[in-house]
Amino acid sequence: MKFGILVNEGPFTHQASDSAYQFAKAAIEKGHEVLRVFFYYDGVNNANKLSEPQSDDRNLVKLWGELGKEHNIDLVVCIAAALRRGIKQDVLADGFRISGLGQLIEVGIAADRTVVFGD
Amino acid sequence: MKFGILVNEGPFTHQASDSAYQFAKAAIEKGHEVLRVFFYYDGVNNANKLSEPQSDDRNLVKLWGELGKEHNIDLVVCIAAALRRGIKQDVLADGFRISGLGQLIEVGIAADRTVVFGD
Amino acid sequence: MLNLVNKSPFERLAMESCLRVAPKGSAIVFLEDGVYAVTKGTAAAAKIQAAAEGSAIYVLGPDLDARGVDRERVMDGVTEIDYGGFVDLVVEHGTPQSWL
Amino acid sequence: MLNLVNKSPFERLAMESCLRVAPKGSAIVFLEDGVYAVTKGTAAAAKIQAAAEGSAIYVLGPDLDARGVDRERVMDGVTEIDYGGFVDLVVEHGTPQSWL
Amino acid sequence: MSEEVVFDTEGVRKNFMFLNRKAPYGTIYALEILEMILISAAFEQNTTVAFMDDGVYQIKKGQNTKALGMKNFSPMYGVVEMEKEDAEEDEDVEMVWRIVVEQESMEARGLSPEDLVLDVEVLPAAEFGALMAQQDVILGG
Amino acid sequence: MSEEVVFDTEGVRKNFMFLNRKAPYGTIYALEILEMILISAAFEQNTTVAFMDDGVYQIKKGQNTKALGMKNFSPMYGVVEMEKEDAEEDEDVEMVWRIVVEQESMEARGLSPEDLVLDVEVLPAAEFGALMAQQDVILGG
Repeated sequence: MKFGILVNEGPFTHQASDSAYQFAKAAIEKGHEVLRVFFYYDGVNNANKLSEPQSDDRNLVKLWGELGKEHNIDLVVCIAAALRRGIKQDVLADGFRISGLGQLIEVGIAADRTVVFGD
Repeated sequence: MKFGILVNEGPFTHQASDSAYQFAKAAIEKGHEVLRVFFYYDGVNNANKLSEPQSDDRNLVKLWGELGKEHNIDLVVCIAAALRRGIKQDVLADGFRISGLGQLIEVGIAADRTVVFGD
Repeated sequence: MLNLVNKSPFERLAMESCLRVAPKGSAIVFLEDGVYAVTKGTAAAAKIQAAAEGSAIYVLGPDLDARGVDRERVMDGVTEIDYGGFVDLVVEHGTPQSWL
Repeated sequence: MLNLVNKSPFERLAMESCLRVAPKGSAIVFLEDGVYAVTKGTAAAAKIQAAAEGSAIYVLGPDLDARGVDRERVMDGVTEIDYGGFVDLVVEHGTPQSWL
Repeated sequence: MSEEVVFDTEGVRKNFMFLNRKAPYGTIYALEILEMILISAAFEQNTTVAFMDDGVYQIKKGQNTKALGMKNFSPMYGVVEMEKEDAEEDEDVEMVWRIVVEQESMEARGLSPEDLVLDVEVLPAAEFGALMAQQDVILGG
Repeated sequence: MSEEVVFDTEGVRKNFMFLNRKAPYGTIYALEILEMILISAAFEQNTTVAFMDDGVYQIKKGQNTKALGMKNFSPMYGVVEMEKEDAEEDEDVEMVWRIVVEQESMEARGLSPEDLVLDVEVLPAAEFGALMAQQDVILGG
């Protein structure tokens, strides 16, 4: 099956990004395809390459980037939400791209299931 | 009276930063002194100079910076919380500084009242 | 102790915790989404009315305005304040506690 | 429709909204802080037990582990799943609804 | 930046629900879902804009954010109503737009349809839930 | 970056309460308040580490975050207990440390003191509230 995923919250503050990551990984392991992960609201903060968690904690920005690259997942950060929150090209981590909200609706149409993770 | 203020949430997503700003402004208008505003948790995102809200909306990063400068308020971003969330010197807005959690305890001791704004 | 409640009573149980724990007669300020607590005719109204006996209840006017709460829908006995009044309450009542 | 509940029933009313609105017999997955809902002997237990009649109730095991919930405290009739099982449920039950 | 990816969605019409459950201004969800709804119109999908729980407060009349300095997005719901009218009038496209409110949520808050800036269908919880069960995609925050 | 500002806090001892009301892992508040508490110890203030509502879950025994890949901060509460013991043993400093749990919150969750990683004082709501009323600073998230 084809999945779309919406991530509503930034890394660390809420578990939403962790749960979405674990879900995406499990879906791929089950042989499904994750077409796109769309980062909206504070979710845009998952793409901040300056994020530097403690050495004994997970690094969600890196984990998303690697998962995206390895499994050809389109990682899209909403431009409107990102501008407000100061996530711009200068700080955009590898593997992410910035685009419009239409990309969320598009994956909703293209995917068999769209799953939302938030607070 | 001397006030300390703790801001727990980033700009826009929750009203916490707005309420804290309005409170600080009103306290100053009443003749009180705001010693320090400490930005913790997602509150560190209030110091991201790349933030660019829509033209018909308020710009909290700028508003805080201006209030701080005009009234000599120490605007401190917690380094541990900021590292996790990718708020570093490169993106730090004018008027803010990055320092340790001790600065929160210190203002709690020095101020007559410490007020917390969060989610 | 001055209690600050910024959560809607229909979404979270923060107000219940405040009412359970705060010493009788403590003042409560409702702000942000908390202001819905002091509107008349809601499913939460009886609980607030009971709490209001013996406590001073305040509500932040700018937050009522933003949410379009007409003043005739604000419960009797609730005092409306602006940010300046909010500052005065923190000065008078001592340590504020935010029920986040 | 597959209902996803990630909020503690002691902090927010998301679960109540889910139980009020979701069609009878809808499956519910409890995850993140939502997993506390399916623990025995709590003030919320009776409500979940009632909902469990006729609904399939699932709980995410990794979230139970993180929070130190011993398995003998999980209510009878609740099925534990891992992330793979979570994916299977989304495939089987159709459109997921996250009660945020 | 990664390269653009396009999916083929030609001729597909799904049922989208935008579910509003949070109060306005205390959090940004109301505003950012509204931005989502307005963008979605271009995709000509069957659309239900739904309000339940504190989301009903989003469409309360008389919002005035001047003293807060926040953006008052209440007038933007007028555009949602226009999109709905456009969808109804367009004979070339078989697209359904609905604006619904859950009755129990509205009544628990002491509100009635006259308090709201939008013309809404008021649905009891069971009907509201049945409508949710017909959706292909439910987006919220 | 703005210049450092220092306030004179010499010889001042206040009552600080760190109030934990949120469950662990679902949000970061539990971990970041804990970091706050550990830093605060150096300031030699009277300290109450308090747990109520879902905050009681923070100190539930047996936490294991391996499958989530998140940091398990449960062992760090041991440091809080050490700080409390240090405060009690230090005869040069008149400093009080307490670790308290609100009884009603604990019982509503079906928990008892044996379930917790810390030795705690269990206080009924009224006493817990009276203790809050004695604080100069209450910090939480």
